[in-house]
Order: sequence, then C-alpha cells, then structure tokens
Amino acid sequence: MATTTMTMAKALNEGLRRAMEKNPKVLLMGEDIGRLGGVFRITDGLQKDFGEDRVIDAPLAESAIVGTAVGLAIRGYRTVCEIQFDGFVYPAFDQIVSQVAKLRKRSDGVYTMGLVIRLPFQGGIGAIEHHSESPEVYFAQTAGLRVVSCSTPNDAYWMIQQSIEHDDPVVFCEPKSRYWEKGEVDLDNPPQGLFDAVVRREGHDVTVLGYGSTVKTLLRAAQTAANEGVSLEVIDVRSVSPLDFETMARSVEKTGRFVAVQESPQTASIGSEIVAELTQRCFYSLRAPGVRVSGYSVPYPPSRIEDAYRPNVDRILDAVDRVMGFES
Amino acid sequence: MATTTMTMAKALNEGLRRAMEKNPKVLLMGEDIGRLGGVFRITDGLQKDFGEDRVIDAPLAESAIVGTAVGLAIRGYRTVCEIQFDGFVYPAFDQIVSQVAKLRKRSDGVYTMGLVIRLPFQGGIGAIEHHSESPEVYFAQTAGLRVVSCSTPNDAYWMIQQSIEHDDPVVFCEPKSRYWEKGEVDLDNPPQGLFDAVVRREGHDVTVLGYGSTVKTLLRAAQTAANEGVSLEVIDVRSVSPLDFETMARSVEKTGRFVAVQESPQTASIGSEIVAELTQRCFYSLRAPGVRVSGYSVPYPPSRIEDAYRPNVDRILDAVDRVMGFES
Amino acid sequence: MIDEELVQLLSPEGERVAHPEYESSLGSNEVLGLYRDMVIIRRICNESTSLQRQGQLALWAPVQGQEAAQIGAGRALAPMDFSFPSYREHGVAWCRGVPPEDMLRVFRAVTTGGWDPQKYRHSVPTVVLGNQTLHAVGYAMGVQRDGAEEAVLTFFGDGASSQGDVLESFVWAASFNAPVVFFCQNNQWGISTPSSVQSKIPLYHRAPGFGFPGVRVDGNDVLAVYEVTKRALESARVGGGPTLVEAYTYRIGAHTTSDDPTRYRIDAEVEVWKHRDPIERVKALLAREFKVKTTTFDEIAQEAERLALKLREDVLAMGRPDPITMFDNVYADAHPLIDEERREMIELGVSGGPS
Amino acid sequence: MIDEELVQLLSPEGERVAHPEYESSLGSNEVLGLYRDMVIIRRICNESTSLQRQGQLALWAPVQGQEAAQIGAGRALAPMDFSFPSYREHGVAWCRGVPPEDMLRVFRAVTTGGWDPQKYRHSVPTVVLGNQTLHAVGYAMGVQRDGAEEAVLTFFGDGASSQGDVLESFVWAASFNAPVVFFCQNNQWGISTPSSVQSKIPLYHRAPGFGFPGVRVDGNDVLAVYEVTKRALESARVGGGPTLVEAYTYRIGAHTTSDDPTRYRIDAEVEVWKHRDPIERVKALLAREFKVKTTTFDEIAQEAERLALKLREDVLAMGRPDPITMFDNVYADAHPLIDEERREMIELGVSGGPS
Ligand SMILES: Cc1ncc(C[n+]2csc(CCOP(=O)(O)OP(=O)(O)O)c2C)c(N)n1
Ligand SMILES: Cc1ncc(C[n+]2csc(CCOP(=O)(O)OP(=O)(O)O)c2C)c(N)n1
Ligand SMILES: [Mg+2]
Ligand SMILES: [Mg+2]
Repeated sequence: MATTTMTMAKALNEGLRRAMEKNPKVLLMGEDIGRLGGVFRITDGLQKDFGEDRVIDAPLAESAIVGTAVGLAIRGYRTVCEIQFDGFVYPAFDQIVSQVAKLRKRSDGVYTMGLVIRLPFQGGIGAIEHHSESPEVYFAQTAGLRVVSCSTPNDAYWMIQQSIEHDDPVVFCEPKSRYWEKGEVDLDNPPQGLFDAVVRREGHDVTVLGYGSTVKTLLRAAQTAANEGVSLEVIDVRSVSPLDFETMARSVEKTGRFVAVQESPQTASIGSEIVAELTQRCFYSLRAPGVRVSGYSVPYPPSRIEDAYRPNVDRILDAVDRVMGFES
Repeated sequence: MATTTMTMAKALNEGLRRAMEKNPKVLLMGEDIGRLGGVFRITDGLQKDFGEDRVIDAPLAESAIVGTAVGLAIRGYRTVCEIQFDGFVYPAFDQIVSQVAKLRKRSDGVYTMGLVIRLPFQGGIGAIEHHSESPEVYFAQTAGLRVVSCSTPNDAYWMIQQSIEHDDPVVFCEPKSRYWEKGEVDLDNPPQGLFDAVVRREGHDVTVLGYGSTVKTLLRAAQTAANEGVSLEVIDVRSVSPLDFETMARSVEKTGRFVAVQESPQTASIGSEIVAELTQRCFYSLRAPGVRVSGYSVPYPPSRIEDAYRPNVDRILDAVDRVMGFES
Repeated sequence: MIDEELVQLLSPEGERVAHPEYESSLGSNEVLGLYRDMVIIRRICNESTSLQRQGQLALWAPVQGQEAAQIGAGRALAPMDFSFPSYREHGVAWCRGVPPEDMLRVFRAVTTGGWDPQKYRHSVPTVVLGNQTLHAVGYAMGVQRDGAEEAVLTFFGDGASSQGDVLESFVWAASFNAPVVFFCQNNQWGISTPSSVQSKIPLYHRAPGFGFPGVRVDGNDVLAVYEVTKRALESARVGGGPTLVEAYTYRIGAHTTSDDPTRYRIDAEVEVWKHRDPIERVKALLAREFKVKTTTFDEIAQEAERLALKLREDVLAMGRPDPITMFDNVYADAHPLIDEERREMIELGVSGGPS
Repeated sequence: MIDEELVQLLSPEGERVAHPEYESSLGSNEVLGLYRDMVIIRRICNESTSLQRQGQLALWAPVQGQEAAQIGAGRALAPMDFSFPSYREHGVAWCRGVPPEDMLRVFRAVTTGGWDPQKYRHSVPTVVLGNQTLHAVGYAMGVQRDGAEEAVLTFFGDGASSQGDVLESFVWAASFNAPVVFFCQNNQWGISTPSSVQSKIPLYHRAPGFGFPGVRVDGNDVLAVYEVTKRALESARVGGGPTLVEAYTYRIGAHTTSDDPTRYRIDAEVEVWKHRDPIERVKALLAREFKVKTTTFDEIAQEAERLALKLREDVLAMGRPDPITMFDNVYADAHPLIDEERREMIELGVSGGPS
C-alpha cells in the first residue's frame, strides 16, 4: 500500500491531476487558476502540464464560470470550477439553482451535469469579509445537487476524484483553514464512498458531529473531554447532501446524546437538519435533545474576533455539558 | 371599526397605496409593475396615481432591481422591489446576501437598509417551471434579513405596511395561490406585530404549523381531523425569520405533539429548524418527535402533478397519525 | 421602417431589396420551404392558442409575427450545429426536427422539458431569462476543444438583453473567441416593457463594445434573416468568433395566453406591424418571381391543417403523468432521501407505483 | 503608450500635451495640492505595506501607480457628490476626508467597514466585485428624484468589468439617464489575470453600445484624469446622463500583500510603468512651469512622514474589539435569536459584556 504524507492542498492538487490524466474530458476553470495556480495554489502546475485549454483562466464572473461549465457538460466535458472564496459563489447562485440542479431533470436524464464546484469555505484564516463563509447550507437545501466536504488530506485526494467521476453536480467544500495541515494519503484505495459519514473517534457518552474544518475541532474537544472522563464519539459528516443518517443514527442509538457543530448560522442549517432527523429516528433512545453549536446569527465578523464566532472547544464542551445535564 | 372584505391581492394593493401616501420616500420597483400593474395586478393603478418616478418599471434584471434599491436606501428611499416570481429571485441573490443583509453592519449602523423584497411564492397555480418555488428558506438562513409571509388579506394589508416601515430589509413572501381569496380586512388596527406567530385555531392533541398558502391547508386538515375526533391546534408561523418560538413552544407544551408543514424540500428547511428548536425547548413535554411534511426533494414538478408534491390534507393527517401513534 | 442600419432583402411588399453586403442565395424550392415552415409554425401556434383557450394547455407563448426571425435563423443552422432557445422558439424547434407535440409538453404542464435535446441538437426550453446564453458559450468552448467545425446559436429577447448573464456571455464569447452566434429577437416588448426601457439605442450596437460584430436584420424578412445568420454561423465555424444578430421584429400576439396586451399598447401599433407580415411578403415573392401556383399554397395550408389536427390529438392524449415520475432523473444514481420519499408516495397511494 | 484614444494633458516627462477637447483648468496651487495628495497617499500606502509585513495588518491592497487616477477622480468630486468605491480606493477616500486610520480598520481586521459613509459621502469598501456600481446607480436615481444637482462616482477595476452587476449598471444608468460616472481603473491586472482576458479591445468602448459616452484617459496623468472626470460629473449633474471613464494605468505593487506577482508577470513590464510614475511627472511640471521650490517638496514629504507616523500609532492602538460587538447593528431593533446568542456569549465569558 502506497501511502505518503502531504498537505490537503497538495492532496487536492494530486487528486485533480490524477482525474485529468484519467479522463481527457476533465477541465479546470476559475479565476487565477492557471499561471498563478489559484490563490491557494491548489491548481499549481496544472496549466503548465495540461495546457491552457484544459486549465482555463476565466474572466472574472462567477455566473459565467458556472454557466459555461453547464454548456461544457452538455458537450460532454467535466469541468471543475474553482470559486475563489465562499463569499463569491453568490453571483453564480442562479445558474447553480436554476440550471445545474435542474437540467438533468428538465432534459429527462439526457443531460449529465458532470461538473464540480470547488468552494474554499469556512473561516479561521484571518481574512477580510466574504472570505470565511459557509454557503454549503444553501446548496444542501437545493434539490438536484450533492454537497460534500473533506476534512483530511486523504479524503481530499479521493473525494475530489470521486466528485469528478460522479454523474451528478457536486458542490465540493474545502476547509481552507486546513489546506496546509498534513496527513497520510493512501494513493491506491479510496477510504469509503463519497456520501458516507465516518466515525473518526469512538466514544460512548455523546456523539458530536461536524464537517470540514470543524472535525479537527471536534477531535480536540474529544481529547479534552476524555481527560475529564467524558467519552465523545466524533462523526465526520463528510456528505452534507445527502446526509448519511444511518451512520449517524447508529452512533446516537448508542450514546443517546448528540451535538451537531457547524460554522454557519443556526437557522435552517445542516445542524438543524441533523437534529430534526435524528430526533425522529432515535426518539426513544434519546436521553437529551440534540443540541447545535453554530456560528452566530450575524454576518461573519472581522477576523480579529472570528475565534469567538467559530465553534471552538469551549463552546462544544459547554454543549456537551448541557446534553449530559439532561436526565431522561 | 372599519372592516371590509377584499382579496389578498387587493389588500396588498391597498397596503402599498397607504404606505406610499404616508411616506413620500416609498417607491415601488419591478418588472411590469407600472402600466400593467404587475403580472398579478398587485400594483394596479399605483403608477397612474403616484407617477413613474415612484412606481418604476424596471429593465429586466433582478440583481439590478435589488442593487439599485440598495443605493436608493442609502439615499433615504424605501423601495419595495417586486420579484415577478419566486424562481427569478436568484439573479439577485448576491446583492441580497452580500449587500442587503450586511450593509447595516458594514456601515456600523449608518445605513438603513429600508427595503422590501416582495416575492410571490409557493405553488398551486398550475404554472410552468420556476413559478412555484419556496426560496424563503435561503433567506431565513441569511443573517441580517427578516422574512415574513402573509396568509390572509388582513395580514397582507398590515404586514406589507409594517414591512415597509421596518428599518430592516424584509423578504415579503406572498402565497400567490391565495391572491384571489377574500377575507375581512380591518382598516384601523393591525392584528399584531410583524414577527409574531398566531394561533389560527385552538386544539389540544397536535400542534400543526405552517405559513403562507399552507395555513389554509392546515385549517382544512384540522376540520377533517375534528370530524375524526382529533383536535389540531393550527399555528400560522407568519414570521419565518425570526421565528416566534415562544408562541410555538407554548402550544407544543400543551399538545406534546407537532407537525411542521411547508412546500419547500425538507433538507435544512424552516420545518427542520422548527423541529430542532422545539425539541430542545419542549423536550420533556414531547410525547412524540416532531415531524415534517414538506415538498419532495426534487425540482418543483410539472404542475399537472403539483398536487402530489405540495403537502395536502392527506399527507398532513398521515403525519398527525404518525405523531399520535407514538407513545411516551 | 426605413432604417439604414437594417439588413433587408425583401420589402414588406415582397419586392427584392438590394444590399451592399448580403444577397439571397436561395432558389425557388428553398424559399418555398421557408414559406412552408412559417405557415406551419403559425398554424401550430394558432392551434396551441385555441388548445389553451379550451383548457387543454396551462399556457402558451405565441410566436405570431416572429416566424421569419425563427425560421430564417433555424434554417441557417447546419445539422451538426447546436442551438439554445429560450421559451418562445417554437419555429427554431420545428427547424431542428422537434415534433410539435414535444414542443407542447411543457405547456400541457406534464414536463419541464419536452424533447431529447441531444437528438435534435436543440436544448431544452429555458425560462430564466438569459441563462441559456452562457450554456451556449460553454458548449461552443467545447466545440473549440474538440476541434470541430460546428457553430452554436442562442436565442434571447430584447428584455433578456438586460440580464447580467447575457452580458457576461458576450464577455466570454469575445474572450475565448467562441464559435457562437447570439440571436436577439427584438420583438419590442418584454411582457409590458417596451424595448426602449432596456436600451435607448439599437441593441446590436452592444456587440462592438465587447469586441465582436453586431448586425441588425429585418426580422420579418426571412431571406435576410437566413443570410445574415448563415454568414455569422459560417464565420463562427472557421474561427471568426461570435456575432450578435438583432432581428428587429414584433410580437403580434400576447406575451403568453395569461397576458392582456391591451393594457399596455395600442392597437394601431399592432396594425402597423400586421402589415409587415413575414409570411405575406414571401408569398408575394413566390407568386410573382417564382410563379408558385395557388394550388401549391393551398397544399401547404392543408398540410399545416393536418399537422394542427394531429397536434390536437396528440395533446389531448397526453395524460397526467404518474406523480412518482417526479423522482426520476433528479439524480444520476441512488439518493437515500429520494428513495425514502418515493417509498412514502407509494405508501400514500397517490402513485401507480415505481416508474 | 502613444495612443490616439487616450486623453493626456501631461507627458510622462511632465511636458504639457495639447488635446483638442480637454485642457487643464488648474493653477499652481491646485496642481501642488494634487501632488501633495498623491505623495501622501503613496506614503500612507507604503506605511500600510510595512505595517502588514510587521504583522500589524491582516492584509493590504497597495495603490502604488494608481495615485493619479484616484486623486484626479477624487478631487473632481464636488462636496455634495457621493462616491462608491471598491476596496482599493484609498486615494479617493483620502480626497473625501476619510481619516487614514479609518481606511486601515478593515485591514487591521477589526471591522468590515471603517468610516461613516454618510459623513464623508463615500460609501464603505465593497469587496464583492462590481456590487457597488448598482448601488451608485440607485443612489443616482435617488438624486434624480430629489431634483438635486449632484453626481455619483463609482469605481471598479478591469477585472470587475466582466461581472454582470457592472454591465447591468450600465443598462440601468442609460435607461434612467442617471447622474452617475463609472470610473474604471484599468490597472491591467485582476490579480494574475491580464485585462486582455476581460476584453480584447479598450474597455471604454463598451459604453457607446449601452448608449452613453466612454472616454479613455491616461490614468497616470492627474491633470487629465481630473479634467475628464470633472466634465463627466458636471454633465451628469445637469441631466447629461452617465459616462464611463477608463483610466489606463498600472498596478505597480502586488494585488494585495498576500499576492506574489512574480508568478505571473515580468519585471520588465513593471519597470516600464515605473518610468511613467504619476507623481514624478507632476513634480517635473511643478518645478519647471510653476517654479515650485525644493523646500516645498520637502515640506510635503515631511508632512507625509508625519501622517505616516501618526497612522502607525493609530493602527497600533487599535485593539481587538470585544466579540460582543458582532451582535451590534446586524438588525435595527430587537431580534430574539440575536438576543439569545448575545446572552450565550456573555455567559461563556468571552466578552467584556454588553457593548
Ligand atoms: C430572470 C427572469 N426574470 C423574470 C422573468 C419573467 N419573464 C418571463 S418572460 C419576460 C419578458 C421577456 O421579454 P423578452 O426577453 O423580450 O422575450 P419575449 O418574451 O419578448 O420573447 C419576463 C419578465 C423570467 N422568466 N426570468
Ligand atoms: C465576485 C468576486 N469574485 C472574486 C473576487 C476575488 N477577487 C478580489 S480582487 C480580484 C481581482 C479584481 O481585479 P480588478 O477588478 O481589476 O481590480 P484591482 O484589484 O485590479 O483593483 C478578485 C478576483 C471578488 N472579490 N469578488
Ligand atoms: Mg421581447
Ligand atoms: Mg485591475
């Protein structure tokens, strides 16, 4: 088994490279992705190796990036669109919701919307406004899309390839604050299916769930809790739409308590969905109501105070305390 | 007390007229709203009476309708933007999420985003694609916006005025399938605050909650249930963001069971939010998990089969049966 | 209508008009073919309007007055070209071979599409104004990458010309020199909004500002539309890049059957344009110059009649789809939520079962 | 840079250039004022860059090379006019009276705004490319409704020119004949994307296609920028409608301090543009024609130095805001969820209490 250590950024780069080698129809398109290699260097070197026709430096307009990717999909290409930052996906919202999500249906299955929208998301990098948002919720609400997020280099490497190969449009959310963290990547075998949630750490008192950059925070919280004698089971949600409720429910049936954690504001969020659905699935096993820890219901704050906005170990453990305090 | 009977369409028209009379800074802007009076005739006669400078027939571009309304707000005007149909709000999504929702904050409270985005929403009128959607969920998820929906002519008359007067941007969702239904309008006194949920029918077995066109369906379901000996309490949610959980929890504390109904797909929806929050607030009173009845997780279907997509009395009562079947 | 800028090859009276840059390349049979197309599509349109009046269609978007624009453009396409319509291009769909009943499925409200877009190389209807123009540019970028000598034609209205997507598609087409032709039917109205609200100057002037040519053609002159579009497509196919064609025409009917145009425009304007009927002027040419006989015209009318009759039958035969079909083709493969909801619908008994 | 289309009143060497339509209206003191503005804003920019290098700012977007474009445009504004910037218009903010420390608050990451936009009649920074151009048009529509003789000036880059919002703002400005001037700083780069990707022809050509005039001005010639912008604003104020001004200039520095321009452009290009420095050419004029003495230049340099020093002190004094402030000014009045979350934060003890 060939495993090697690399950053998530490099793993994405390698995953893209492998997808492009395997399938000549795979294109990359986005702002500054060519010569510059993208502002995060995720596409570094790819234009040099695959040419300007396959790694396309786009004029600056997101609706057009996604809209032309739709046309390319109709022509049989698979375009991986890079949106430079989460907060710049909204100009493309109309194309995503009205076209990308609906064209397979509208064409009675004739069109394959084989395209991936890469979205560096969530905060934690000390950036200015619009560079730290969590728009995955909007896309999860939209029928016709699939939305996934990686939390490790290995997942990054495999999930980007699986997303490109998948015949449905995938919104691929990359936790930008983890781009430079290293991990083992198995170059031979994918860890699991693209839409599977994964237990990252076993535990028996409370299930904590999250995705993207939050997973590492959950693991830290679990470590701290363990020191205090509380055992957390950590689930990496991975697929935000569809959600893998089977894996989640299996854990909650066992623990009877859960906390869903996310950076997005709370209202009608992924956390809300998880709480609503798990409550229904595990009602008789629940010893406390499921609790959410979310970004606050305000525009993402200036980054000097973003640490107080993003769910951190303290807030997670506070919520754990609350669900542990309930008695059934 | 001056009450009079009129359709919801007329009530909106009268409400807009009164707001324009009261405040010369109130403008209307949208596609075909002038000479034509809008495709639903909500603005009928207003351009004739208030002139082309106050009732503005816009070029066809939603981002510009909302974006210029932002500029007008900075200049001290209050613009009521009409988006012709729900499915055409997405080109304006970027302006709504990145500007309308955030400019008060960004300007440290100096800018008042006094604008209303009128959105004929939900299905049930036999229309073609993009004319029957429920995008309120996207806006409820967005910090900085308020989102309301009227279900009666009286609410329509008052809520539109309250929305225009409010200093926050309001997404005003109008259940287009109810435009032509008549009801009593009290021309003197508003029924209640803009952000209050209302109990439309009292009951003790199960609380059913919904908004917009769904409310009437809930009342019908309650009537049918009553005939079968089941007593439903019907709550008109009215304010989708913020949600009035106090009123809802009061009811659920009493009934111990609830069903949240909506036309939007289920994932990360208003129903999910209601279930998640009420579960937490009423955990010890709940005799069954809260259940959602939603539009299916597919693009809104061709209207010949929309009745099978939209939550109807059968599906609501089926859900009521399910929560009644649980035993605690 | 005397307009220096307008390419015209046939006067409203059906007289040939000389133009310094364009001349008609079509012989008798081909012109007769265009005439036949226009007569048929008008008949289909009228049948659809009455089907709607009789409650058999949820809606109809009439094409009357725009037949020359649509048939001229549609026939200028080569078989391997691809076209991206909005919602009113029934004439183009006809040229591409889309069966009339397929055009009506959307309006019967039994589908959101209606035909196989790959089979006819004509995309599905696009209702959100302007979205399709970006798809056309993207498709054209695919054509470039395939090294194919194909062109792409996309349609939008004077109203849609104000949408960001249409304008971005101009930027992109120019930036990538994409083999795409933008065909704007300026029928002078976007529902109740006159085209002067979208632009105070002719729309085709926009193109040069983006770096590619724009041409205004008499949209009621099928010979001119054909030649202008054909040349633009040919140029696109051989690397000449995009062209904007503005077909100056008029929407004689209502925006859709839900619309009441008497609320916003005067009859006199409509009457003026009725006298510029696109079908009559070709008929005059055919009769005078090509000596086409009355019987030929009659045969075409009868053919159109038969098609209309068949269309009516086909439409009436379109039943309500099984609701369970709403779950089909949303995703390419298994999706747990869809599966669960499909099961729920079956349990509720509102469906005949799995489709 | 010999370009027939470019309005230039001062050569790179600081010699007067005659232009058939424009001439400089400014006397010695006024030109010296522009020089002073440019020197100061460059010094502020350099100070900010070093503050960022020292970890005192999260980011900085340099303005070097674009001082003439920004100062010329900013000084052309009348006091009652209103301006809508993107994120790089420090020079314009300076002209509007925004205190330098306020410009840096965003970059210190302690706010998303920084100054009172109504007080300075200069809107808050807009990071989402192009959004502000529609705000400007809307504001201008308000000016029209007030019957005021004011104009609106809005800024965007060559990169942003491809965004639908900017293009829609052209449509709207033309349709409503709004008193707005679009000021495009074509600094030839949008991060790593050369402006040729956005348009193969000069950007100011776009305007006539929308029905209003476009002018290209030498963006490194402060006299020309001033006159061109002033005339456009005057025309707007008296009902002449919109104008697009393209200031042809160059971004000497990095896109932001996060950017590494050596990855995508060659030094030689930068060197060429350094020789077209906007400050040096005015200095040459001042020295030669207006006989301004070295001591005067020295005094200005010293003033800039003092301002930079004060700026540094002000920035260092900007502490971390109390996190509780994130709940302020989200809504105009009570909001149950905000109240609850504010309480939660206080209970968690991460805040000093209600703000
Ligand atoms: C984004 C969007 N906004 C609004 C509408 C509603 N609408 C449908 S057709 C139409 C007018 C379009 O006019 P034009 O582009 O000239 O096309 P025509 O109908 O004249 O063929 C409008 C406003 C829509 N379909 N899409
Ligand atoms: C909608 C949107 N997409 C992407 C970005 C990221 N971005 C920030 S600046 C920039 C380049 C802008 O270039 P230009 O408009 O020429 O302005 P300049 O930076 O040269 O002043 C990009 C792509 C953004 N801010 N907004
Ligand atoms: Mg039209
Ligand atoms: Mg630039």
